[in-house]
Amino acid sequence: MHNGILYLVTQDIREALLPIAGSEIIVNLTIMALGIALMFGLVTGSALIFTLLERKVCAFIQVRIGPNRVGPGGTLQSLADMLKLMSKEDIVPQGIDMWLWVLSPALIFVPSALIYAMFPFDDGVIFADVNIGLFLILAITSQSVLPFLMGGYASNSKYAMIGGMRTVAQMLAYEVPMVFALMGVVMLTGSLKMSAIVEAQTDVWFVVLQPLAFLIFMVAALVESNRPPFNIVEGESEIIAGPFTEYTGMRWALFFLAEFANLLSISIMTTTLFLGGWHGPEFLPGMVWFAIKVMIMVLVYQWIGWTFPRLRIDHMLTFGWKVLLPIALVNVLLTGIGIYVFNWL
Amino acid sequence: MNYLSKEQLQKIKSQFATVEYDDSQAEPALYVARSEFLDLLKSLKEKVSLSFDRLANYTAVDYKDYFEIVYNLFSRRYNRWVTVKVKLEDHDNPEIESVTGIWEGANFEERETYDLMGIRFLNHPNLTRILMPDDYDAFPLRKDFVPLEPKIEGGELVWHKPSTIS
Amino acid sequence: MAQTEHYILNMGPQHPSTHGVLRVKVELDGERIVHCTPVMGYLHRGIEKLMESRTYTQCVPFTDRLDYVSSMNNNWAFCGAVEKLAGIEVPERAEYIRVICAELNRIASHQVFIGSLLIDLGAATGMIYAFRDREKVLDLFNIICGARMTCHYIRIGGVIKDAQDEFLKETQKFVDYVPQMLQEYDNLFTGNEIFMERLKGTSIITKEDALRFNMSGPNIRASGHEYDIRKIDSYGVYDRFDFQVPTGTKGDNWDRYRIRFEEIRESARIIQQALDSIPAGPYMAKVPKVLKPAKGDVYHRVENTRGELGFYIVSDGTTKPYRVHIHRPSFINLQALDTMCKGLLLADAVAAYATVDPLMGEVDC
Amino acid sequence: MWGKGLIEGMRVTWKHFWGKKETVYYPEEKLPMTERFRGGHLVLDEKKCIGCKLCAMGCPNAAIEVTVEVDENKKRHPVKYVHDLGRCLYCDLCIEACPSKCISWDKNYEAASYFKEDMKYDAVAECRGREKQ
Repeated sequence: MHNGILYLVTQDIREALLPIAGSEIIVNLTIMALGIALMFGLVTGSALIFTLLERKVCAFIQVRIGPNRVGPGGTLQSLADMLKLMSKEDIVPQGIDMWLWVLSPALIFVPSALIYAMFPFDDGVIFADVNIGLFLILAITSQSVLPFLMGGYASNSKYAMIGGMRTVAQMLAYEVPMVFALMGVVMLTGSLKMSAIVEAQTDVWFVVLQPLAFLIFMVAALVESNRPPFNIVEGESEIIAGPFTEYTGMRWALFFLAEFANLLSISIMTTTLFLGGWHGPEFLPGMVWFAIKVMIMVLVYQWIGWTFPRLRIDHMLTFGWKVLLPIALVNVLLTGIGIYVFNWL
Repeated sequence: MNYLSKEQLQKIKSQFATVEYDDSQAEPALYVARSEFLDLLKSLKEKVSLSFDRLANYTAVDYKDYFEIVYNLFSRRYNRWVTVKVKLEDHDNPEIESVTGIWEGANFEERETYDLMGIRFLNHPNLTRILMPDDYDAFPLRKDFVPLEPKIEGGELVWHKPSTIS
Repeated sequence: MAQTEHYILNMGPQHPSTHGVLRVKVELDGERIVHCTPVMGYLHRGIEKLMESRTYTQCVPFTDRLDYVSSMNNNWAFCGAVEKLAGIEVPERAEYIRVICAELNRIASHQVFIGSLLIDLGAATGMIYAFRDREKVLDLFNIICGARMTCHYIRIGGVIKDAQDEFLKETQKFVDYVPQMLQEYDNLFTGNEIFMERLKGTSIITKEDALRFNMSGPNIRASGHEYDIRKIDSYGVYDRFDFQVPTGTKGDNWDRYRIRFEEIRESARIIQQALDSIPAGPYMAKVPKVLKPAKGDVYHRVENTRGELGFYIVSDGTTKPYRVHIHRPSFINLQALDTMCKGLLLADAVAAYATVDPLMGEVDC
Repeated sequence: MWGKGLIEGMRVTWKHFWGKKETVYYPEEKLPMTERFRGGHLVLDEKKCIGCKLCAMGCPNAAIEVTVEVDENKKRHPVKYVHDLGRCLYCDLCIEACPSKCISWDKNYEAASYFKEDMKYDAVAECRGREKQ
């Protein structure tokens, strides 16, 4: 029986709704709709919070104060930014491929939002606890390369084109080591189901058992979400903003939103796969532990991002194929031997 | 900061027929005719006893009825200076051979001189305007320069010669 | 075999990384650069022409606007040329103050270099640190002359106002801070492996090439040619100070970065010596209110932060210069850009622009 | 070892994250300007001014325009003293040229304005306004 707080609350709602609605299907649908609304609220809300957080963290690292005008201590800054972006003129450049250009910012949000369905936020709180959860997450995240390429291709801009091409190269180079790194986790768990992976970390977190995989995953995750120091796709000093160069206002905001949704999702994935998900000492509910860990991971990713210079594309690809992939393969081998030895003992 | 000694100046003068300098000055500039100046510069650079390997400064001056091209040469080995000047008498159509064959680094400076002073350099690898717009039709550093008036005609910027000269 | 067309990319004049309004036409084959041509003139103000219609005193503030991050050195170059032309002897104390100010400005300018190199490599934090420390130098300038960037402090015949004790004390404090500051830079990025890999061995310019293109300043020293006008053709009182001229070996981006780094250290040493031995006395020579140099021409050069900055002035005996030509180091150094960038990746080209360190105010003049 | 520099860099940023901030809350908290600071409007002392126009002549960019009136005692007074901030180089040459030391800077560095016309002001009028207060 699950005992996550959110799960219990959901069960209460379900019981309260059942006599009113009458049919279980309607109740389930209602709860599903509520959950989806909550999910979108979380993703967009987190983007707002993370914008502020990012700017504050970067300011603090750079011995600045950061946004401090809108709201107390600048807390409403991202809201003001959003309003500004929404009220901006929608500029459509000449000579673009209209369909692709318009679709790209809409589509970029789809994979970012979709994978939230597979994340276990608490014991029993997961939208789709499918038995190939991890596989599905990886499959969906790798789709995010398409909107980037579309935007880059359709923009009729040289910078955007180079940016789009770079996306493909880096996505190819880092998807593979990432999958192999996660293979170790899967081998230890024996399942691709996300909830099962968290369950398996009840006693010891995988970061202890799989330190190599953890590091590889962190690097690959940074690349996947275009965070600095791996933000070569939008490396602003070289190719302005890569695929987003020609986008303004709300369209650009969607890219922006997706970027922060990705930051959240990689933090959630790190937490779920390596840091024990919702597990933690008893005095706080699992949900809170989960949130704390995710927040720490977000800060760590931002800290890394604001410290290092950007990598060059060939170094990055070399690093992915020639360093990370072999290490990931060795990790798989070591894990296999470890499991065998453990079983034999 | 040393200048080339008088003896050596004398020696140069004896080798090149058109070289002249004012002996009364402490640091006299070598005036040379256009026909000989490339040979002079080449020998200044390549002779071991002189070895003026660096074209420290290069420019042109408009003296209203003639142009003067100025080469300030510096020798890193002997820490010595010499100034070579060439007069271009033809004010309407000034032309001179490019020194990019001797010092490749003079490329941009010659382009600049062409751009602002309107002196054409023969055998220059890429003699185009460098600071002013490509379709600009005047030479700003000349003393008789009158600024052109920019106008937008049919979405394009066109430079017009001022109709009345005030 | 099918021939693919090269991709022509216009970087600039509005681009987040090019310094000021430099426009570089880059021909790309994939991400590799085949050819790149600098296009300039977007900041051309005609300072040479403007100077022809101003008196010698009035020309000095225009030199501030040439290389606006090292205005002290520019002032010095112009004033030195005029002093040579008019035969003005500069008092001792003024020479020392000039050295202190020029070297402080060299530190500030190199910090701009470090900052812009880092932002071009995508490390915004490092840039902020470099600019934070540059601010300390600018504050010193604010004390001594009342302006932060366009100082207009070194004048014909000396310096305009005496250096106060407050300034000398604050400068001492800054000089003491320099080693700590450089240590922090070292910790944050010099030792950083990503930074090293991006700079080492890229956009090499050999000694022969550097000489061929008539380069000067840190760029030629990075290629291993010891060419520092303060040393070989000393002006002011530089010959009284003990300092080294750091040189590189390979002439790659890394060398150009390290050279500047070491020069900050050497500048701090010079300032320390100047502070220790600064004499009392007048700070301004007797200069007539309306300066009328005799007929003639003069070429005077100083070691600007970017290289050899020279002023060629022709006087026709009136109060205004007949012709001024400015030999600008950044302008000459840009000639090497094509050779440097050939065969590199786009990201390296950005680093190459940063390490050549052109300043468009000076290039376009 | 590869990666040592990376960790060292992380340490530096970590230290600064918690350290003192260098910037200030600008409009509320202003940095003091130094004694020699050049900037802002010109403060003209109308009584001291002898109307010699040396400041206007010394200006390299013709930013100052002085209109002078001669009164019955044959004394020269400025009637209008228009200073164009848009042309000003803040080079201090006008103040150095002044024989009666009647101009100085007001050291107000918030000189930005919405309209181009606001860049021009009359120092004599400002001087009279100050006296009224």
